[in-house]
Amino acid sequence: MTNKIKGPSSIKTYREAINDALRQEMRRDPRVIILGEEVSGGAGCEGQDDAYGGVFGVTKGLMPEFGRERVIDTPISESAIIGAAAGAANNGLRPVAELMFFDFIGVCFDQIFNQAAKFRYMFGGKSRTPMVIRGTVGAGWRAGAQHSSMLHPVVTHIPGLKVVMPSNAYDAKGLLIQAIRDDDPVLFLEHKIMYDLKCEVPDEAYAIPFGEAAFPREGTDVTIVAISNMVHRAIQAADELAKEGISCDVIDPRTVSPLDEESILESVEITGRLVIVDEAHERCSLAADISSIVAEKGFSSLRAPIRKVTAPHAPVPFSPVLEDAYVPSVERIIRAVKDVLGA
Amino acid sequence: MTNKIKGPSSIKTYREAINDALRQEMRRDPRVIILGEEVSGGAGCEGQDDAYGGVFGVTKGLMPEFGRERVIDTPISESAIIGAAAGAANNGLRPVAELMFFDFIGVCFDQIFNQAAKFRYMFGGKSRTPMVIRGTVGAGWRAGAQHSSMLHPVVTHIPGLKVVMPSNAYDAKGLLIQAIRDDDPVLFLEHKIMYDLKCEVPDEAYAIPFGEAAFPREGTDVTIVAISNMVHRAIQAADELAKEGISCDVIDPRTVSPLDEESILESVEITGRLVIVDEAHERCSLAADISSIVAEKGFSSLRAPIRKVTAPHAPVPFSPVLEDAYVPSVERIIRAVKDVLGA
Amino acid sequence: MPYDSAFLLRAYRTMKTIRIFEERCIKEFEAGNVPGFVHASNGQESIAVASCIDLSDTDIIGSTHRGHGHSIAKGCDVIGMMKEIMGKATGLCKGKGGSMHIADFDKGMIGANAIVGGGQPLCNGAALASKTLGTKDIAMSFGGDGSANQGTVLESLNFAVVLKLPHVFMFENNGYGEGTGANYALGCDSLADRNRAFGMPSEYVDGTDFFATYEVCKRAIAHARDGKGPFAIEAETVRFDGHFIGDPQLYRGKDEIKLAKKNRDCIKIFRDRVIKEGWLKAEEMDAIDTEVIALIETAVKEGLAAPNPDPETDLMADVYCSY
Amino acid sequence: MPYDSAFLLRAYRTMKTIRIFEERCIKEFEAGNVPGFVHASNGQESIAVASCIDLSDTDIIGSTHRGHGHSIAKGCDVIGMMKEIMGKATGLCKGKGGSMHIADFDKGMIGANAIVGGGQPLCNGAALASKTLGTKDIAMSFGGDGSANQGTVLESLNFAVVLKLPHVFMFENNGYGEGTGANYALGCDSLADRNRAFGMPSEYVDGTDFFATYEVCKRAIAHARDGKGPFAIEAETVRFDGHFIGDPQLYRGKDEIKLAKKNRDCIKIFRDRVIKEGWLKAEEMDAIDTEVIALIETAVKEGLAAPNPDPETDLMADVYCSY
Ligand SMILES: Cc1ncc(C[n+]2csc(CCOP(=O)(O)OP(=O)(O)O)c2C)c(N)n1
Ligand SMILES: Cc1ncc(C[n+]2csc(CCOP(=O)(O)OP(=O)(O)O)c2C)c(N)n1
Ligand SMILES: [Mg+2]
Ligand SMILES: [Mg+2]
Repeated sequence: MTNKIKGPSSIKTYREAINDALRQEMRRDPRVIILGEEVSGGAGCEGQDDAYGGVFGVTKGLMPEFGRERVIDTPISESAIIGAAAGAANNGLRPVAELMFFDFIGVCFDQIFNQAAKFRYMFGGKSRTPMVIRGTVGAGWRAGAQHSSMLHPVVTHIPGLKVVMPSNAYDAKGLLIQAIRDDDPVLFLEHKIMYDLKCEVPDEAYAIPFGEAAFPREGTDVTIVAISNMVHRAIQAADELAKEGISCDVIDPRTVSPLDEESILESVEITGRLVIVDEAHERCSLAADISSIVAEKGFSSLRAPIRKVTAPHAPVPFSPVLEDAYVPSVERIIRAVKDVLGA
Repeated sequence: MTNKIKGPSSIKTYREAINDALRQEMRRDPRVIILGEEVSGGAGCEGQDDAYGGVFGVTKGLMPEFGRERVIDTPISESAIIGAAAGAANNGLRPVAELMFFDFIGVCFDQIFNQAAKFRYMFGGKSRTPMVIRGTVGAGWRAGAQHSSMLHPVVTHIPGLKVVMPSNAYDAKGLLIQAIRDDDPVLFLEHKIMYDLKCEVPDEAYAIPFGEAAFPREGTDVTIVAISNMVHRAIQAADELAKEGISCDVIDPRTVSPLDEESILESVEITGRLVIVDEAHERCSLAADISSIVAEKGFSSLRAPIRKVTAPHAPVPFSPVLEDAYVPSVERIIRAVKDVLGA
Repeated sequence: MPYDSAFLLRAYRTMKTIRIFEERCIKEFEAGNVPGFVHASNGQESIAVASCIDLSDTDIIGSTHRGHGHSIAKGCDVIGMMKEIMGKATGLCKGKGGSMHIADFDKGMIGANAIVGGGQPLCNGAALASKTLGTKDIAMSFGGDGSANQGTVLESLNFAVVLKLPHVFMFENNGYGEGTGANYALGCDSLADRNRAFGMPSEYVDGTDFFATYEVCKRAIAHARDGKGPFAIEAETVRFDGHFIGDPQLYRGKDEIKLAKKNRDCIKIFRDRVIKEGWLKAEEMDAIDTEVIALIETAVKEGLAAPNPDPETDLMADVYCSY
Repeated sequence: MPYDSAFLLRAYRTMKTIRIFEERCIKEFEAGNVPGFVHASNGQESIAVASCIDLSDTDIIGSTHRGHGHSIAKGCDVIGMMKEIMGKATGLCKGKGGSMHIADFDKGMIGANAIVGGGQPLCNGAALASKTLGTKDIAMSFGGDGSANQGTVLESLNFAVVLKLPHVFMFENNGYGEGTGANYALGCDSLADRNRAFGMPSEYVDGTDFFATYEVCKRAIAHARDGKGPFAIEAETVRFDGHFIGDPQLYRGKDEIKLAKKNRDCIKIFRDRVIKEGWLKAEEMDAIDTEVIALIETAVKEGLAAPNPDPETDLMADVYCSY
């Protein structure tokens, strides 16, 4: 995954890249604020301020620089948090709200899908809601059924929302900057298993446009579309398969709404074969969505069934052995690729 | 759509059939209760009791028969309503909760997807949550963006939930009785445009098993899968097309989770062509889901691209001319069928 | 004279505009010219006007499903509103919103809301923007007695206190949430007391008394504008019509509406008071009545004549700012 | 002697079991034997025990992410719990739930809950079942100071009053929601007062005092069981450890924990009191300590030895009752 980097850069973790994006945008634009639970930490306590900087440490150091006025710790009231972000976005701010775990959309979904997402349309194009909701997704932390979901299919279904799922630090920084500058509500979903993942990241601010896929591996036999953390498993699978002479075209859409349909269709035109890897449950999933787009618009290129490699139709189990079996594995991807090749 | 009816029956509306199912199950089983806003109406008022019987009149007459203890009007507190239903279901009742408009899942989604849906799995199979959530879905009432959504893809995505979408009075009664008797949480979605639709309905109680499609039209050229109110448009399209000599196999899955995959795959095996009609938005939709199942498991039968006829990726507009253009029309279905036939 | 006559005439004109607008909506709905669900606010005009009359265009209000009155009181164009309610392309929201989704950002009206309890969290946001940007604007949210039981509203009260937001929570207690009595649905004895327990000043007022309501609002707005945080008001009022137009209202007591219209009509009470006090003359108000009726007549005429949106161009427009 | 010694010994044993269980969880977590997030409740044992000691197996409790103490107090098998927390196939929930999702329906424990504010609506439901079926069982929900600001909890308070549900809302105020002070996040001066404003009896109690807490719970449970509706309790307490195991707790004051352990240790306070009053002898309690330590040792040993679930058969089991 090589990004053409000009100018000074450094090796950064996914966590640091997100922090970097927030800091640079907050410096550039006084309208950018952050709010959520523990985004700083220590409010009303005797000990240290900025005690957490987000429970994953992503927003660490921002409160000391920008103050409690712009890095706002809140009560445990997610509807109020998202509502405050949306209302503030309608009125001149560019808030970045944090849902510590994206699983918590259950207690604030109305403010996301019925309010923020619909304002512009309902109000005849007269409003702008430039807000970002950052949330952590995904399994692997042994956090159990209520803290490990993906849920991107749920929000991707909703018109008016944009959904961004970076798979590496470089994309995370560029896409978050774009998300903050974007005038629509953006869900920025961080897979918690990737926070310590590193890559080279430019020091300066840069925005990656939405709807443009990345191509971590190029190939001609099978197209593999994978998102978020699954990109790494897809790459691993592709590298394994390369040893057996199977050439995979790995596509990372990076944003799932909007989706870079074109790149996927172009790839399938060449390969004729498609495997989609998605950590979400299978029903009405992004995997299903991409499959259906290709089955509709790329049908004539298809030379084999489209395979979905997804999490099963079950909640995320706690027990490590079960959770490991739950998340799509490199082996399952390899098997799916071989299946569509009839190998 | 002829159902083999033995024994006494009568012509009933969709509304009456649902009322009938509720009444018969409440008579049969004292554990069945109803709760929600205005399910009776008139609580704390000087005027008539049972003033509404649900804002669509579906539960009318149940409070007078079963009393306020079993037909419970609530404050406007959907999380409390759904939570109360789930907690009661865990503890010996079989509640039927009403979400006046299913759009209101936004303020109670956690209790549905993180709580009720997951209990059994999280708790190692030790709990049962026999509850039904009835909610009205769909456009056509000029009710605007926040009262006209479908949202079945959102809940179909979630493991642990069952999702039922009857398209006619006969199915509504039989499926609701099954839903009440079922030990899992069931979402029973009533398309508000169908409440006055009539058909012959047996007087006695009967349960229609989940996961078994109905076949309102049989044919050999193209499979049309349609759900809820779209079934009627699909039938109309099929009847129009029949005049031109095009024979459509119309499948109404009736329940979308579980889904009768087999019937769909069998039909496509014969027709080789598939059109899916779904009033939900297109991204991560049920239409996409069904398409992906066929593109994976029925690929070898496919002789043409799979077409989805869905609502667009836009909120439901208020203006009647726009709303009418928003909902998939008979014309669009006909065009899609001809497209897949290359006609 | 504690109020100058320009103020009183403006208050009267605005209340009357709401009344005639709502009455006409009902008529046009019944005539089939207004699609969908419409929730009329006649009977409650005094609260909308008392709340908004001192607000500027940059102060923000967030409204409810029963939002025509708030919109008019905040200065929205009634012709644009009528067109919107009729679903026309030249309506305030291009016909895409309708009665339950009217907004006018130029007037600081950030939206009616068809979700009970949808608006209060958003008004916290508007207030947060004002606080962060230091504009001194305040936000005022409207909600009913029924909405007060929605978790989103309750947590917004606490949230506003914690962040010390310039937000006035106005609760219009008209005794009903649809066909359920406020007596039943509110478990507490007093909504004003319950709101106060969240840690903000909170007052009860007879919302049919324009002047009493105005005075409370003035205090509340000053409190918020001075950076002292949120303020809650419970204003008791009467809903003259059904929950929605067409509601048979079986749940209401015999003669309840008749008596309310006789004794608790906020516009009548206002008129009687200003005449009795000698603040305004009946003729001045009668003249306004004539003008208002003409204005609404024009609104309906223009509404009926206005073009429908065009599905080709409008159905997919404005889902996003950028694609 | 106002309490018989069997009762006192039971209370002591249960509190001590929780304490040792939690301390051991911390150790096993640090040793890598417990996966995931674990929230220990040591310091808060008195509340769990005072709340549950009079409840029967058919009374219901609903718990939180910090639920070990409640589970033990309600009678869940500690060996099954330890296995569950270790993710083992023979755990109370077959290893699928883990620390944040323990439930034991046979003991009337309907679930820890990893969603703050998830449990209170559910306990309303349990209470509704009791009321409808006429069983006289009550429900008791646990929640923290932080959870009190979640809309789902707030609306559940009103809902319980309106439906007159036999539900005791226990709020354990340990001063923190993660690393945020309750002083900050609760906008009100008194949570007990705020809860009372919803229309139910509500009391504040020093939760480190087992006896005071027990007496309030007794009144609250009797109130609920007698069909008089819900009751709220705010019990002030101390969280001895981090929000989760591994939390560096930078937000806590210097010496805060040391002082709390010295002066506000509910078990120490209990011991001192019962010895001072002459109700129990130190040796009796020491003997219990030994037994409890042995029990937890066994739990850990059995936990470590217990088999993992089998992905082949277990991953897809129990998503539904029927397919
Ligand atoms: C979340 C949600 N629940 C229920 C409804 C249906 N509904 C619309 S208005 C209303 C009653 C609101 O009562 P109140 O807040 O007192 O306002 P009023 O109608 O009296 O102005 C209800 C239940 C809704 N729109 N949104
Ligand atoms: C809806 C939701 N929001 C946030 C969280 C993250 N979270 C878990 S525990 C907790 C703090 C809870 O504080 P409190 O209710 O006081 O309980 P305590 O941890 O002190 O026992 C938070 C914010 C969550 N699990 N669920
Ligand atoms: Mg009301
Ligand atoms: Mg706490």
